Amino acid sequence: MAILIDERTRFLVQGITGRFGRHYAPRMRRYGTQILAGVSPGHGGEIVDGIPVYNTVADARAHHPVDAAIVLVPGPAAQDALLEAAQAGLSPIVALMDGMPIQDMVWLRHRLRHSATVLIGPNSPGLISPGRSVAGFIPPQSCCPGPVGIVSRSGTLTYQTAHLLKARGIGQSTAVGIGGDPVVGTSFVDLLQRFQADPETEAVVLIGEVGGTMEEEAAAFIRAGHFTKPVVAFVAGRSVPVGRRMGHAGALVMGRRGTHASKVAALQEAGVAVAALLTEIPSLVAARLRT
Amino acid sequence: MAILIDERTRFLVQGITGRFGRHYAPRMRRYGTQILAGVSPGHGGEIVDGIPVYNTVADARAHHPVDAAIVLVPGPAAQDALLEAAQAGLSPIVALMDGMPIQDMVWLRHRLRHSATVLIGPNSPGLISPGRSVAGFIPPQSCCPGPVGIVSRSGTLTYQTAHLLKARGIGQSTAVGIGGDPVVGTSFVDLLQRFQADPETEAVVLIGEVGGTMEEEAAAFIRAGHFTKPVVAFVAGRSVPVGRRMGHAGALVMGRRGTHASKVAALQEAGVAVAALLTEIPSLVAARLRT
Amino acid sequence: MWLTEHRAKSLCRDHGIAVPDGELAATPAGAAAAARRLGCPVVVKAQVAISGRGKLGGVRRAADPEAADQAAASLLGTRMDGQPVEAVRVESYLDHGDEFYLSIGLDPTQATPVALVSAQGGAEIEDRAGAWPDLLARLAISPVDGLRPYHGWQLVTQARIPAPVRAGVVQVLQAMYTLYRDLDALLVEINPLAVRADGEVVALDAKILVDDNALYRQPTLAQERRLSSAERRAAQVGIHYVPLEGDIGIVGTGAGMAMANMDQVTHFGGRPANFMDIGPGILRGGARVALEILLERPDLKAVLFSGYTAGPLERVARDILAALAAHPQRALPVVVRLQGHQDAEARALLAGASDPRLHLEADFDIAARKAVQLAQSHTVPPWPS
Amino acid sequence: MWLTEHRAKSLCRDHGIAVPDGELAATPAGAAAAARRLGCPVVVKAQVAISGRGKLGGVRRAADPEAADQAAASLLGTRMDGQPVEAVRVESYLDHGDEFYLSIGLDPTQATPVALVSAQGGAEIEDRAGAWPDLLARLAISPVDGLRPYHGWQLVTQARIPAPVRAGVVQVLQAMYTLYRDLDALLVEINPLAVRADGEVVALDAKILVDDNALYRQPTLAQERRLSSAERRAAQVGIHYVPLEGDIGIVGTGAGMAMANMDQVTHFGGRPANFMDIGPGILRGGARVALEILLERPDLKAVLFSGYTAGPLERVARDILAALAAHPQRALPVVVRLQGHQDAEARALLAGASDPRLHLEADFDIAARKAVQLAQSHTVPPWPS
Repeated sequence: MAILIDERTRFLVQGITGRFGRHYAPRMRRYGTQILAGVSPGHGGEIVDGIPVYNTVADARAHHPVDAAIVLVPGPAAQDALLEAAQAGLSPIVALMDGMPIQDMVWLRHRLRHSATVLIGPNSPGLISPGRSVAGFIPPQSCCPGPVGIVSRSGTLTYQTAHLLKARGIGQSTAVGIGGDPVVGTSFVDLLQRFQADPETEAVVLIGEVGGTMEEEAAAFIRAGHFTKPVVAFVAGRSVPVGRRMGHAGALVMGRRGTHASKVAALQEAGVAVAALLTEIPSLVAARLRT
Repeated sequence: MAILIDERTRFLVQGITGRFGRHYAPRMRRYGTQILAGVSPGHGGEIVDGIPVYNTVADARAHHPVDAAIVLVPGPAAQDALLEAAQAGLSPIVALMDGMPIQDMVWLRHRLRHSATVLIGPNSPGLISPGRSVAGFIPPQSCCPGPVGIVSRSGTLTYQTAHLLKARGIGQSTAVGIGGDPVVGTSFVDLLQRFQADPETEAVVLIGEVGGTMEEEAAAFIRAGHFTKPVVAFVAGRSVPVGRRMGHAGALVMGRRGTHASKVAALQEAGVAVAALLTEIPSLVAARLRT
Repeated sequence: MWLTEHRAKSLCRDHGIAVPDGELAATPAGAAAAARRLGCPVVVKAQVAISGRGKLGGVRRAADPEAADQAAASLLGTRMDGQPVEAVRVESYLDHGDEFYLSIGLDPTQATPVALVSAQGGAEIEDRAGAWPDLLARLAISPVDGLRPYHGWQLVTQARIPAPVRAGVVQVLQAMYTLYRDLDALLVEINPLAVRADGEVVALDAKILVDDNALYRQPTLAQERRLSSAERRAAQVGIHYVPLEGDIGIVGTGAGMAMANMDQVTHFGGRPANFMDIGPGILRGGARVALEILLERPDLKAVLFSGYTAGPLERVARDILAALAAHPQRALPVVVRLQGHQDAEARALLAGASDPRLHLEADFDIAARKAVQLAQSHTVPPWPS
Repeated sequence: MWLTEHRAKSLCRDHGIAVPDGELAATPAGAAAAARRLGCPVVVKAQVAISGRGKLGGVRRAADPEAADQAAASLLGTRMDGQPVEAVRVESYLDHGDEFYLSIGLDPTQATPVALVSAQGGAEIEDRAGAWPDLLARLAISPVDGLRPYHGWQLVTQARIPAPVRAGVVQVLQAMYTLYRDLDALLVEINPLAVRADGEVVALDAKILVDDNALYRQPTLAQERRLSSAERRAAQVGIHYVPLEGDIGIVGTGAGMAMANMDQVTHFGGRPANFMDIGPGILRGGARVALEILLERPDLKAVLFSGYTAGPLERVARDILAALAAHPQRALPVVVRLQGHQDAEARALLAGASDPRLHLEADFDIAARKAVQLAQSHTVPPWPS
């Protein structure tokens, strides 16, 4: 089954005439991703790699039965593009670019909080359901179909992990890079819920990072019994000096959460196997898969 | 039954320490309206006519089981006060003061569009369920209990009409002044729906004004069969020179609606008896009441 | 509050919308000097907030400064549709091709801002849009989201604005929405937005209506507001006065009551001289100021002061007596009907004053009819000028 | 980007929050002159964006201009917590009573701004709030609604701010939210907000953190940003460089990969000299600038360039060769591991260059271990200064 996207998902690409759009759109299509249309204001009528370009999402939707969006517009224009896609009812919306102002994203999350839209990112490498569809920067050759779901806050580590698993002969159901920004549209917990419901997924690899509390929330979710499949985790940034802390608000808001140690401890208390090095992940996964 | 408010409705009054609050709060209480608390930021701890005053709605609610709000703060502070009441879950919220910037109200209507809050006004005289409860400026002695609902865009004409009916021996179930501003929280149609469902109401008097399209919408609602009780209407402003029209947007947005003639014609086509003078209303109503 | 075209255009330019260069002139010589500075041909435009100004002759083309002088002379000091022409805008005449219609306004039915765009602008937009509704692209704007660039692109695509100028029109729409929001406007209209040979889009006319309720947070605009001294006195005590051309003065408690009074006076054959809403009578001195403004109008033959309120009618009655006492020479009949809170006390106070100008009535209709009768039988005495 | 206290306070004052009078001084003499102008006693405060500045001696009281001169002399030119002290703020010392804590910050867990208020402010707020959570009033703010006056009143009521100063604190909270929103801030913190004898509330310290992603729309602040030339070069090509104190340079494709590289180097006994994220390798010249910045650092003993990307690795390889070619004298070993799109072509290009400094590896772990080994066996040759 995979989660979120498969070979039937029909995408449009916002920002298709930019450098990233022109580089990635053809590569995704070649893998099999259904990209029916592109959107770039002022470029309506152009063609990119055989894909027709429109000025607005509304115009593209009037001509093509698209379900989902891949968003490759730069950070300053990201809120507009994501709102446009959400208002057109597209889902999932995969926001790949970095540089989106954090308040723009906070506003957008609030704005869409009662909406059914699934927003991945921003600053995400995208996601892949191997053998079916890729939306974003993940190199498809790093992956192969199989029973392991990947959720990751890091872009490159998403496919580095897939690559390590593939080298060990372990394929993936879906690999999702949720995005490296402090506020993103979809959390680890959101994706664990989907992987729990996906019969094809037998285990999940979770790649966290220092900062924020998303790993602690995932640990609490697992500990509460809402996710029952094996989880292997890695938390990047053990050697990263704690960001220069100034002011008291951070500590008052976050309490003792957010550090490498707090995340590893919370995950371990939830029964998650935490790898010290990324390269340890495949054997930890292999030991936990049904054979 | 009456609609919206009755003897069990428990109010707080926002702006109770202002001139309007001090004048009207005691009068409403004397009529029997349950006013449990007042709110005026910076006046927490004071007492107005035996009513304890708090700094915030949240604080008042923490001490008293209030359901509904009467809002007597001036226009510039109205959006804050109405949002505060709505976020506290109060309903109905009766906004009495004029001078609220129209964009503030447009924003608020949009903000509350998925909320169950009933917002009457702004620039409303309030409403009365005679013999039970009054919220606002309507002089209770103008009314008496009975089978006729009143909905009015004009404040004074609400009670002038009630007074004329009372002189004829016809009482009211509930009389509601929806407010004289171009954008208000509750429309004629909203109230017709409530009067339709109210077994005590046998007929409705609708007092319109030139401008806007609310009378035309009410006419369409009645014509479509959604309101089946007798309606008598009066549209004020026949002699008012059409406001200086400038620009084309008004005509492009409104089409041919909004004039005295268009409103009277629409209502008459819906089977509504339209009075040429306010004083004709009682006999038109009397002729249509079940005897 | 309507802004003048000149003010609206300077705001447009501040927000990045191109407008023709132009200057305000209050004298023919000033218009000629402006034409010299701007370079001819110029257009001389009466600065009055009326509709159909062009058809009424309020816009004149001038080939040289002398023609500008003459055009200004023929406009300044006249009245157009009742409005005095106190200034003209002299602006460069621009050659252009297509004319578009753009507006951001309030749709009271949907309680939302609405953007309208047509590729066929100009004075006949209403008729054309009536005949061919497809010419008009229309989009409701969420006040929370605002008008985004993609909304602009939707509008220009739907309105079939020619592709080469779409990006420019989208920018104008965004600037218009910013004006609409930041000025607390009820309407921002550009008609026409003209396309020049180089593809630049220029606003040849601009109309902006600002919400009076929001003027407290638009101090610059509020200062520029032009009110008569009577309107200003009324506004200062929080009452609403609009002078009209009849001879029966009207005071009502609330806008609806004021309108109903006007309707009744008209119904019985009289002509209302104004709209006056004093609210529920809570405002100290409001009733007094209202009546004094009417007593000071030499053209009135009667006043109908008719209201119903839960406000303090005793104070209203005292206000009425104070106004009459302040104008002992003014032999103007004043019909008073007061109902509501303290109406017995108020009537007693008024009756006790024994002022022959006062006519107390209890019935809504009879009071109006009485005012009409008094006006018809009344000869206006000479008014000390 | 952290604003200096001086900048933060001038923004506070612009938004109506009272702050002590103060001046920036870059020399002891300047500090003394400022003290003379302000009137003594004054406080001399090191302008460094660190926590616990007071405990580290960065805040000195001076009874007269000479003491201010000495305090500035003892601070300027030193480093506090790694940060150079380049300026001091000299400000009037204010007698005061209560000290409150106020902040508007981002709660990343709830993805919402959050306001915090405590009647017990000061440097120990964290410990106190840990021990007595009731001391801290907390309210999530909707970014659509903003922080309204009633939110402020809820906070001051819950935090038991004394009644006489509540209205003043509510005003400060609203100004702080305006700053937070309009500056694209991630944190606006005032600690302490002090109460003077007359009831006025004054911000004695202010910290503001601005979102780097939003600096494009904060041009004034962006201009004031202080970056080293290397950080500036990196930012210009859109890559992210943070220098650290180790000796192994790190380049990663993406922030997570850069962090994982640092973790591995640490794991195998090395010390990362930096964080460097070049993204997926799409940005022209990004890899070249990244490597050149590291080649130009005289303190490095090895570089680990390790990445995985669907970007064009051929171009990345050419960038690596160009960087090495531009620094032919720099005998720094560079371990390269590249996986992903075009990795075979990239490896062939690099191998073909036969640069003895280049060490190609295919395995993630082995590459990191190799970099550590090379750094340990490496003697840094003299660097032409």
